[in-house]
Amino acid sequence: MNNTELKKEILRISGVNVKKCMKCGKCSASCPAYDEMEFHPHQFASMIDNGEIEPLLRSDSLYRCLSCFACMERCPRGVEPAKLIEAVRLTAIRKQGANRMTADDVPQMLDDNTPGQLLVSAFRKYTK
Amino acid sequence: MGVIMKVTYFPGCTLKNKARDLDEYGRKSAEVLGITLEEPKAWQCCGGVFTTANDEIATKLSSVRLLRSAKDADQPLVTVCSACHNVVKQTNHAMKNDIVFRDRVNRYMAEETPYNGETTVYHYLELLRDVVGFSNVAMAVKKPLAGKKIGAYYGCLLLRPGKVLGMDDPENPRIIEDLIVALGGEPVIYARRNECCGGYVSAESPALAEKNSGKVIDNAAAAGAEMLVTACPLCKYNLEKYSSKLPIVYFTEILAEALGIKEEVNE
Amino acid sequence: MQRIGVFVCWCGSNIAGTVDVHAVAEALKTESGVVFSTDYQYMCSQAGQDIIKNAIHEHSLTGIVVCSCSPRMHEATFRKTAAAAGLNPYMVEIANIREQCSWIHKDMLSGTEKAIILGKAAVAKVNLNAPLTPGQSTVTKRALVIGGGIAGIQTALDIADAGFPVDIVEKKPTIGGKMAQLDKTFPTLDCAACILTPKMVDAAQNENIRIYSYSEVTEVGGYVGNFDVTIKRKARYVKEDICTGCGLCTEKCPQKKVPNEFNLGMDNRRAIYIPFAQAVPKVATIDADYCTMLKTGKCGVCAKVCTAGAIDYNAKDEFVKEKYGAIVVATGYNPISMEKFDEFAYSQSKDVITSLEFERLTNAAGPTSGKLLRPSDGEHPHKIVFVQCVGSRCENCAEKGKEYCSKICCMYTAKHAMLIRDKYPDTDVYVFYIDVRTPGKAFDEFYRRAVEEYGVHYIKGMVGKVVPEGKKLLVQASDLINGKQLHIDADLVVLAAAIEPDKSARPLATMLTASMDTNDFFTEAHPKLRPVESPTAGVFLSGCCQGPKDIPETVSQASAAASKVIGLLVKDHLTGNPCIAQSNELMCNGCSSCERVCPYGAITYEEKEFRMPDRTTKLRRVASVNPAVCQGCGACTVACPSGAMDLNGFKNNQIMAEVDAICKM
Amino acid sequence: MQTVTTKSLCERAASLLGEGTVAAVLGWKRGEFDYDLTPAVFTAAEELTEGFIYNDFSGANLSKYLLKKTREIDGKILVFLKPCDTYSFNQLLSEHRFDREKVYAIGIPCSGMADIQKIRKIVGEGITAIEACENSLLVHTLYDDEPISVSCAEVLTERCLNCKSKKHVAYDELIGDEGEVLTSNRFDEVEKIEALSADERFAFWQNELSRCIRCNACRDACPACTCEKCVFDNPNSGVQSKAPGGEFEEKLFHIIRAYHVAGRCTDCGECSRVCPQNIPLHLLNRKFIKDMNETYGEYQAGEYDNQRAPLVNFSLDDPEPSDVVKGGFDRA
Amino acid sequence: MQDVKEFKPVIVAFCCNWCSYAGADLAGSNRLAYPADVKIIRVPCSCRVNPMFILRAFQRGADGVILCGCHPGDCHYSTGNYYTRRRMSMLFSMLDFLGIERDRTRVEWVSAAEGAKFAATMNEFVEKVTALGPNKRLEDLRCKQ
Repeated sequence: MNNTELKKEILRISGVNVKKCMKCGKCSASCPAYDEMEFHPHQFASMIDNGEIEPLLRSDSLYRCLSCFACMERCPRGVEPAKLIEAVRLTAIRKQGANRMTADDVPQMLDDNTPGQLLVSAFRKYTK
Repeated sequence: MGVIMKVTYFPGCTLKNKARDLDEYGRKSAEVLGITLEEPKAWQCCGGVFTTANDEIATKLSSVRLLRSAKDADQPLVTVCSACHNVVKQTNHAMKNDIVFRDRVNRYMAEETPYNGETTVYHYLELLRDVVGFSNVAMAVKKPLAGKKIGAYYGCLLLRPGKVLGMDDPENPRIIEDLIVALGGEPVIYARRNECCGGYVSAESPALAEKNSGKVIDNAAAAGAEMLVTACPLCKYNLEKYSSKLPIVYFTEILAEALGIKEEVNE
Repeated sequence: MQRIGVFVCWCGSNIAGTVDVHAVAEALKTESGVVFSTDYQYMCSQAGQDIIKNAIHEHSLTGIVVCSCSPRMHEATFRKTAAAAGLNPYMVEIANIREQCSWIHKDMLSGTEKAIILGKAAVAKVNLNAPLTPGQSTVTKRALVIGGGIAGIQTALDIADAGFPVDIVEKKPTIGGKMAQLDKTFPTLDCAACILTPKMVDAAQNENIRIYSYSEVTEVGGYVGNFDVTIKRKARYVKEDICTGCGLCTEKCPQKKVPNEFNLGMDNRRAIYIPFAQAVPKVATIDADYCTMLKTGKCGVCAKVCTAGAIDYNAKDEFVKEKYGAIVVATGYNPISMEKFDEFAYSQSKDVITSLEFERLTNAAGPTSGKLLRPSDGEHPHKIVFVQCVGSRCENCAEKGKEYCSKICCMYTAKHAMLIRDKYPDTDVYVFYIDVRTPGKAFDEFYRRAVEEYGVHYIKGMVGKVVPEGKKLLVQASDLINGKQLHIDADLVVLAAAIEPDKSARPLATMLTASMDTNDFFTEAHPKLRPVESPTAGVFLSGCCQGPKDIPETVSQASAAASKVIGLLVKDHLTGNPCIAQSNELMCNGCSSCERVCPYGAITYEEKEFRMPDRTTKLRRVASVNPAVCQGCGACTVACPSGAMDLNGFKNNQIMAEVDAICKM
Repeated sequence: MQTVTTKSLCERAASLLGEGTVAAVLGWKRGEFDYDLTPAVFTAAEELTEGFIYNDFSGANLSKYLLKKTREIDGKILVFLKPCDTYSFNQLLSEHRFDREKVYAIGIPCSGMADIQKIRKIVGEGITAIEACENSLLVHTLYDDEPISVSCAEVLTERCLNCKSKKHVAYDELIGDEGEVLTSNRFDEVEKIEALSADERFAFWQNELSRCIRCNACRDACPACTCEKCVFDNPNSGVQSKAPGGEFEEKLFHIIRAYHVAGRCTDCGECSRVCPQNIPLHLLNRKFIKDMNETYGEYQAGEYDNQRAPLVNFSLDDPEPSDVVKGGFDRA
Repeated sequence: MQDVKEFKPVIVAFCCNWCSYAGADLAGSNRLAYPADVKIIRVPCSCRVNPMFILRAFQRGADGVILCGCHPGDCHYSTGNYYTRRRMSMLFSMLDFLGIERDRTRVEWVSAAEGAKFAATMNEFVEKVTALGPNKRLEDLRCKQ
């Protein structure tokens, strides 16, 4: 896929209209994972709009987003950056062999109290 | 209190093992409050997180099946785990409002009648507030949590996206605080009560979870909380793992305690 | 039979570019009644109008069709032209072949074809036109201004200055409005009170101005030049004409715990109070919600201490009925509630305040006597964060914020920041902004001074979360220029809350039948050309009720509204719109259907004598239309089954003639 | 048969005439046959005994005649009103169409009117006389020696089968017992047509309306059609027409007529009763009534004096036309 | 002979003076094209439109009739369009009852600011009417040339 098609695909599956963004940065101001991320929520909106998607696809930022929806909730323009990040992440892990996490990774994550919820959620986010 | 409502109750996977407390205290309390929880015969894990991509069908089917079983039983669906609540309610919202998604799911499932989001989904807290009523909960209290300073920890999944979940004001929620008041406790408001603990990312980046959870607990402690209550097993796990400053319990536990049935459950 | 002249305008190439104007003129020549047809480059020009005038004389025309731009543009022009040539102006019809033809169609063929049909329809209508004479109504030479803020005061002063009596109705106990609460004003930093209070005194002393304070408009009837208004004078339990404003009662009143709305609840007042020292009228008011005497019948301290004997616990609301020729709406604005924006912790910390609260905190007459102190602990803040656009420019959250820019926040925040840095150089000031909007005379220079001379930290980005922790407010925000998430431990956070029209505006608009936009701002008759008039004749707009504006703009608009009112009140008579309903008494059944749908109450019934076929006379009930009240909507004409009710200028047979002309291919 | 007799009504009318309470009586009299009764004015007791009849053929709604007669006759007029006629009476009153002071209204019970077409279908042609018995009619014909008995229920008119009310909503005096408002299935026929496809509906009405001969009987009998000058008679209205003028003309006439009486029509059924071509015109009126009931709430014209009819009323949250036509009655 | 190849419908649009006519003007000022088949008749308010006018248009050969007025709540005469809404709901439902195609009639609220909506509405309406073909069910053969 070239950039235009990739952009179209991401906008389609996210259902987001990035043109509504007024570049206020409130999403990134709200983001609890900001420091862990190379690209921040507002950059997802603007880079996708610009068609710069490859750097996003390669970035670990995709796996640091907590899906806590704070950016969505506080965006004054209804842009929903979390949906954009999800769409890019899926575009990345839907590729053959691109799973972020495998069953082999599980044992080291476990301790006595690890809830099943953690594993299930992580698999949903990191694996296709 | 007589039976006021029968509901379909979805415990979810974690409540069957690590979060047994959340489930058992919830069940017993419901009984006391006149709510009959009926667990569907067969249910699957909700998936833990809702995938917002609107072309994702498979990951949402288990929730749709669950919603359908509640519809067939003509009962509202009640969840108690924040994550299940989030996934099931968002899925129901999509089934109700996203026509393309709904049609694809219905075609895929090929059931006799389509499911169009008819089921009402309640979080257990909403059930207490909107069906039982906090004033009735207060009347059923046997052992008030007198003077206990309790911080409600909502996290992210219980409230957001606010428009879809429609549970409470996502920036200034009151529902757990109101419950604490009903149970005779003293709620402690602190700003980070709706900030994420680190969620599933703790699988990959414990540092992030540690930082976030720490901030939440510090903020609550600074505001004078003596304990935190939550509705989410993952929140409880993260908060407990990264700080021992405050005890973390499920809201159903303080409910059971105030209703005077905590010991009964533990017997 | 009419003698109709057709005049096809080229509008330069605007029409002639896609419509063959000669062909149109030619085609219309053969229409019934047409005796003259021509085309010209600019019909609206003097030369074009002369062509029409000459043709009226030369061909003894009885009707005119101008094929040109929209009638909304030049119908009035051509009616005047016709009148100048001795023809009744209502014998003119316009075929809109520009906006509704040449501008939207690309090829000459279809454009010309359509223009001809539109011309034919106009000709068909004119064939059935009849000369109309507008009715006249008198003008009550008194104006009503609703709202006593700076907008209302300025409007009233200007109207009074022209010699017309004017009443101000203000719902609060004093006039002055929001401006009375402000400390300094941008961009000159004059003290608000210093420039406002003299105007308030002027208004009080002007013999042409009557101030109904603590009053509300409850009913509006009538029409331009002749409004009937009912004003409710709320019981203030103090006789206005007797109270001297000495203030003794407000010192002695034992009920001390009433939140002081003038200071936005940041301190308390008594149950009997005078809002502020310069209040006009300077008269005490008893707050019935808190007064122990009114609630329990036990107390009466204020009556005991009042030497003038002004206290009247038995006062009741009074209703005053008054006639006005014009009404000016100046209901102003309020900051929106911050309740739904608790990511900024407004409800959680006293040290998160709105900008209007900040004005009170820095005002010498405010709760801290002008010392900048934190509301929570009275300590001097050393780090202050300003957040712009809170609730403004919100797209998805209609129930939460507003879609529009509130316009004044950028400037007042620059003012606040500058004042802090001037008075307290040890205090750090951060302003988080999305854009800094400073269009206005000396506005951008003002903002730049805040940055360059006063060292205010302007940071592009929004605040995402404010966490009160200990004595600090942890502000988490974006710094978009540096690509960082900032964490500032502030002592005070000031929110630039969006502004919205006062809640009283919506019911008032209904009473006035004045239209509003979706945000409850009053709509102007034309956004550019008639910005201070409402589409409802005789209703004018002043200040923020029409849209967010700052003080200079408000005062300009207030004076503009006043000049429009004066222009109306100097007239002895108003010429009405002759295109109004008329009932044919011979056909009228007297069934009341028309009366039921008339929004103006313009239709009444009378018993009239009619000759029966057998030469006897019988009384019959028939409708009659008050021409001064009817606005010509035509609702009655359709409610009438017999067709007895018809609308002049848009008669049944005229509209059907147009239909026929359009449909006959 | 009717529960009150011609004789008892005659007597009451005669006494009111005699004591001078009323100057004239509006009732029914025999036409050429027993079954073609027509409205008539009686001014003396002898005229009453001679001509006045109230039987199963007194279908004509007399309320409309009050318009003209109250203007023509000085003094009060006695009018006999069946339950359904009283609704028209009220409706006309709320439209100020006659002076209530000039009318003395007597409500009389009605057990339903007989349809001569239905009788003809049973007994054939050549009817000479009809006698009323308890629950049946004895029909004499030219061809039969013995009268043929038909049951009243069997030959009830269409409108009486769906009688909406046996209750009088206005009167000065009541003879006989008061009845009740009934629940009827009067919209069933409308629903049947609604259930057809657009093509079938068009074909149905094309067939019905093309029989119209523009005799104006429907309009002239209709108690809601009381205009001083009907638009169809008015040369200035642009729609004047007095003769059948093709398919469109009939549709225009009947749509406009139904529209003009919408909200004012009490569903008395006179239009269909008097139509010589047996066009079910009442269905057009009932369609409007049904739509208005479903969209704007139940409304019965004439039920009370001075009601505000749906089409001269509104509410802020009325549905849009697209929703009314698409949503409410979608059959696609 | 009817041109079978290209059917150009006749569309009558009644526009209220205050909102929709101004909206149509705005569409013109912004050069937003819609088919020339649409011919506008200016009325003071949508409530001036008598059902008779609509039937008349069909009689004389119109293929579609559209009524445009101010949005409910914004009527210049405050209540006119509320009556329009009821009247046209009832009339259109009756036409539907008689088997007349639903898409030949329409009511749309267009404000003075909605030039784009006006053009879009007209384009859509013309498209629908064109798809229906010539009006046969409400035509008056005597009015055909």
